[in-house]
Amino acid sequence: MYFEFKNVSVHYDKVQALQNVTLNLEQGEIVALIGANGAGKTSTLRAITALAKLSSGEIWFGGKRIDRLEPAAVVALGVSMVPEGRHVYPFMSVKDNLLMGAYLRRDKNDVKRDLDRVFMRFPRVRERLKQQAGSLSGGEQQMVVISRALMAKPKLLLLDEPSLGLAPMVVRDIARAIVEINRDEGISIILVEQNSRMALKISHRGYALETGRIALTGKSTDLLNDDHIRKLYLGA
Amino acid sequence: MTLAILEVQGITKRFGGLTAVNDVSFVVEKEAILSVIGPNGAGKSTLFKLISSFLPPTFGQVSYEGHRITGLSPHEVARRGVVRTFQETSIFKEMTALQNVVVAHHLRCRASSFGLYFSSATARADEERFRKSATEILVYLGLGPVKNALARNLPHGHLRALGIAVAMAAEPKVLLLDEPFAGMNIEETEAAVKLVRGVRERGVTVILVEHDMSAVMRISDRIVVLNFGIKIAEGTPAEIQKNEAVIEAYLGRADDELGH
Amino acid sequence: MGLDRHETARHSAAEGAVAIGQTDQLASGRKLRFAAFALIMFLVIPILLGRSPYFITVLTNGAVLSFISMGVWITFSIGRMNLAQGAFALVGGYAAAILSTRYGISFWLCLPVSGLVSAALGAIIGWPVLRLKGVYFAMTTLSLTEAIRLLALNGGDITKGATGIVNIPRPGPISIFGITILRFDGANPLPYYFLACTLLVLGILGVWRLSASRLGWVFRSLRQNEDLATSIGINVAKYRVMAFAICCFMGGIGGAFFAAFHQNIYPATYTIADSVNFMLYCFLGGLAYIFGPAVGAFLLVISFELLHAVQDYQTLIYGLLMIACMLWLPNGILSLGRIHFRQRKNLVS
Amino acid sequence: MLVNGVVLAVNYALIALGITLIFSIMNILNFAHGQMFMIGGFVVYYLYGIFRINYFVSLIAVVIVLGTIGWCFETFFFRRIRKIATREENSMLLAVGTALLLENLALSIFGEKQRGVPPVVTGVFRIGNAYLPAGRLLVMILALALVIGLLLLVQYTKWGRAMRALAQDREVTHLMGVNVDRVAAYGFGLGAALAGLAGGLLVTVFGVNSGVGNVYSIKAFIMIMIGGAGVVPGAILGAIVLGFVEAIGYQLLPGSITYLLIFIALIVFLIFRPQGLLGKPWG
Repeated sequence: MYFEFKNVSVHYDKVQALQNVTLNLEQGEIVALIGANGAGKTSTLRAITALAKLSSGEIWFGGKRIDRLEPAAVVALGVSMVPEGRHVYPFMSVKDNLLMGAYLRRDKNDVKRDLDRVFMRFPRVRERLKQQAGSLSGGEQQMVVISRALMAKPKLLLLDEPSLGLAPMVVRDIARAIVEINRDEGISIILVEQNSRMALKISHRGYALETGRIALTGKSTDLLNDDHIRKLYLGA
Repeated sequence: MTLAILEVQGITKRFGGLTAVNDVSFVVEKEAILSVIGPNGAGKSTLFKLISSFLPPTFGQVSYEGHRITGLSPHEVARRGVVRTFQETSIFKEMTALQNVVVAHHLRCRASSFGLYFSSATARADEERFRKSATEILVYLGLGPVKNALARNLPHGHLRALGIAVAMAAEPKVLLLDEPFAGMNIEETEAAVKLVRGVRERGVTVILVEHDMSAVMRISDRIVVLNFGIKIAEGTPAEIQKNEAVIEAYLGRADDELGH
Repeated sequence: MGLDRHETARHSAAEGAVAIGQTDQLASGRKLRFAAFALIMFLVIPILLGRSPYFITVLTNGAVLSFISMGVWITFSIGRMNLAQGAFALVGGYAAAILSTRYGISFWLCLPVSGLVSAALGAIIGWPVLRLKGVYFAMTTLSLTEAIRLLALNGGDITKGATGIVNIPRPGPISIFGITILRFDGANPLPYYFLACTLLVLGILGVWRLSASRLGWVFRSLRQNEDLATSIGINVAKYRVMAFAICCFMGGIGGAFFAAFHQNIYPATYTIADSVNFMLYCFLGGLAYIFGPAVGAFLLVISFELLHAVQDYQTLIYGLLMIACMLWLPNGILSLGRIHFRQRKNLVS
Repeated sequence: MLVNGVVLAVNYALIALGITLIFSIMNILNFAHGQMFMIGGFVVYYLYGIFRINYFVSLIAVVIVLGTIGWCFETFFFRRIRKIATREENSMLLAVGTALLLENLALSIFGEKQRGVPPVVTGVFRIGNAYLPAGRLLVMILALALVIGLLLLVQYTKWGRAMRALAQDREVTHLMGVNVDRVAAYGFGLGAALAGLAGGLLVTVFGVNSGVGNVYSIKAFIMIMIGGAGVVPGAILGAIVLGFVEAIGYQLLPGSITYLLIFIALIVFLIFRPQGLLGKPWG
């Protein structure tokens, strides 16, 4: 298994955020995590990037156990996370933002090549290169944040609510970009979304989390037709 | 129009070179539910701050029951009956749910500061009343069982409701709700929608900012759409869904092809 | 730490039940404890130590420093770290000194007037300055301590510059039905001690009352979320100025007491170090407890008197203590006795 | 007078940049900044003034000594507080504690006497009607070079970028693979070294004694309040304003009155502009 969560539990203070969560991902897959706020989606991502400590369980990535590493070491292994809420560095230029994404990389020419690739994917980012990132619109910021994560040359990309607070039409642009990144560059993606319909449409498999546990899992196409899911998350 | 309770007239807010809200006007009718929608950064939150006087506008004004409230200090605006809630969960974290709501009855205090300090008969009677009324509000919003729990330990859904309870304690005539349904699944949203309708049943006019389109379409009497600080449309949910400008700028065309 | 915070939280919930005025079982426990404290201060200590002017003086210092620190504690309750209390003690001290030396006004009138002068000045300065929060407020108040010192230094004939005001008259005797009960002369510090204890006891009672009343809850609400407080119609500016003025009042009274006690006052009587110390007492005792400032002040004042050898290194030890306190006991000494003192808890971070 | 203003302004800029660096990266107000300045002065006094070691070597020693102190403070004290603290005041009080600690250590080790050092260079330049001693010119040039060097470092190096990133968003910076603890410790060390360097430069002009710590801390606070806390251009602007006001004030009035007026002006200023000249509104 390329990436695996084995019986992971996470506590903040005394509150249990994750309870014996087991999930996995094959190389090249997009896996969606859906569920209400507080269900443990973000905690799952934070556990992967070592921003949250596990109280029990193991996390494996590419044949290595990563749950005891420092955040920087996890990033170095090729895990890149786009946190919720478009955290650009608001007072830095877009270019500096992108270069921060490549912080751990030494080969300058390689970084330059990747910059060009990012510009091909998001021409808008190139247009805004010299601007302070904080002055960009919501959709543009989301593109910058995803580009910044790509600059780290990740093998596994974690996206936390990329559609949050974006106009529905921008959401579609972002969704398309996610599909393309996965298809063109072969990057595996874990996608956390409130917008369950969009998430299940673009992912291969999905997990529904409820109060820190996995409530349901399966192929996304199946989940889209599941009665429970429809009632709880799709409102059909 | 005779029933207008709140009127926003040509309000504009500039931060340095950036115009966050640009010449926005609309009227809110008494006991209506009006939603403000638009992408993040479209100026919705700024508009809320302008209405509740947390920010002074660059131009324009807000009238409430025919009187200008722009320029008053925010607590004064609350005193008149225009009360806002905050995005996320803004409550007094280190107090119990009950204490939160009791404190929020402040506007109804009849005792002076000295009376409060020396616990005069008026002050004691006030507190007695507040505790009753707070309990009633909490029960109404379904928080009865957790009223003695410390706010910081409450789960997310309860915090949202508590935020509304705190605002309700201030006896608003106009309640401004900032993203009341964010982070809820369909089921929870349904409950919250009922709750907001219940608030309106009590004679409160509700203005809300929200991203959840389906909830907005269900709950609103009218919708105002902002984009880059400009009002691009206003109307009933049915009108908004058909409005070309809104589709162009915000909703987008019907489902494009997505997925694999 | 997580565990610790939850504990604190639960107790504050219990506290709330008392404060909003219910069954007074807990409150009566506190009253008993408080009565015991007053009894010790007024009877047991004078009987045991009454013959040692030295110890009595030390305790007098401790009591009044506690009183002054309680003001700082109140500003903490609205969420501001106040580093200006030294300044207001200085203002109170000078007010008392000037009124009594120039105009011959009795100490007994000077004492409350000095408090009011400080409070008035505090309200005027506090109005703009209290808009600042966190480190900004701390920076500004620290500068204020220095500014008031400079003001005293440059006050010309009014403050007498660096030479300060000396020969401040002692308080007049207190008599009831013509019988003199307390005579404030140089020989015996005991009358001063009684006065200091009275201040302290009144101070604790006053702060206690405040803390339990709606005002206390309003202050707490400011600390936790000023915007929310505004949105429910609380006049935030008014209440934070009120809290600050009460704090300055206590500083002024304390300053006036020391001016009469030492019979002198100089610009350097209260410096930044004193402002910092007042705050340290609060932290050391514990910000969540009304008794916190008193416990912190007495503990440090007494232990330094007992440890003559290290007195030269007082600030060094204070510095180390402050660091240690923050690193290992961030909720203060009283948090150690959480179970026993739980009822005293009134404010939680 | 104006020349003095310039000399003061550039040195103050070093102080203000140091405290701003620490403040923006770690959100800690370094109350011990003035004490670090003072220690910088004493290091130069002993190495250059007493042991006759080359002035520039002494300045390098200042960087090492203060950098180590700053690094230790962050590594042993503030890092732990950030993890356990429940309220903002904890780190503030800790910072005050470090100030007391340094102040008293200095008092015990160096004594209370005012110390001066022999001039590094002699001679006087004449600019129009003003005379500029070469010593002051040297201090000015060095300080200016350091300020420019620092700005370049922060703006254009990878490490500087990481520091700016850390100042804006700690958690995301973790996710970029930055060893945040290490960058923070170096940042604190750098900020401390800047304070020390300013001390090491100004000791040649004003001398040093162990009581100047709080004075310079307060000066640093005034500067960042004028300019707007946590903003680099604000720090520089604050330094320029304070440097010139001080130089002009000292010429016309006794020192303590100058400062009294500065304080009064500051409070009045804060009524109208609580966020400083270039700062963002303080939340």
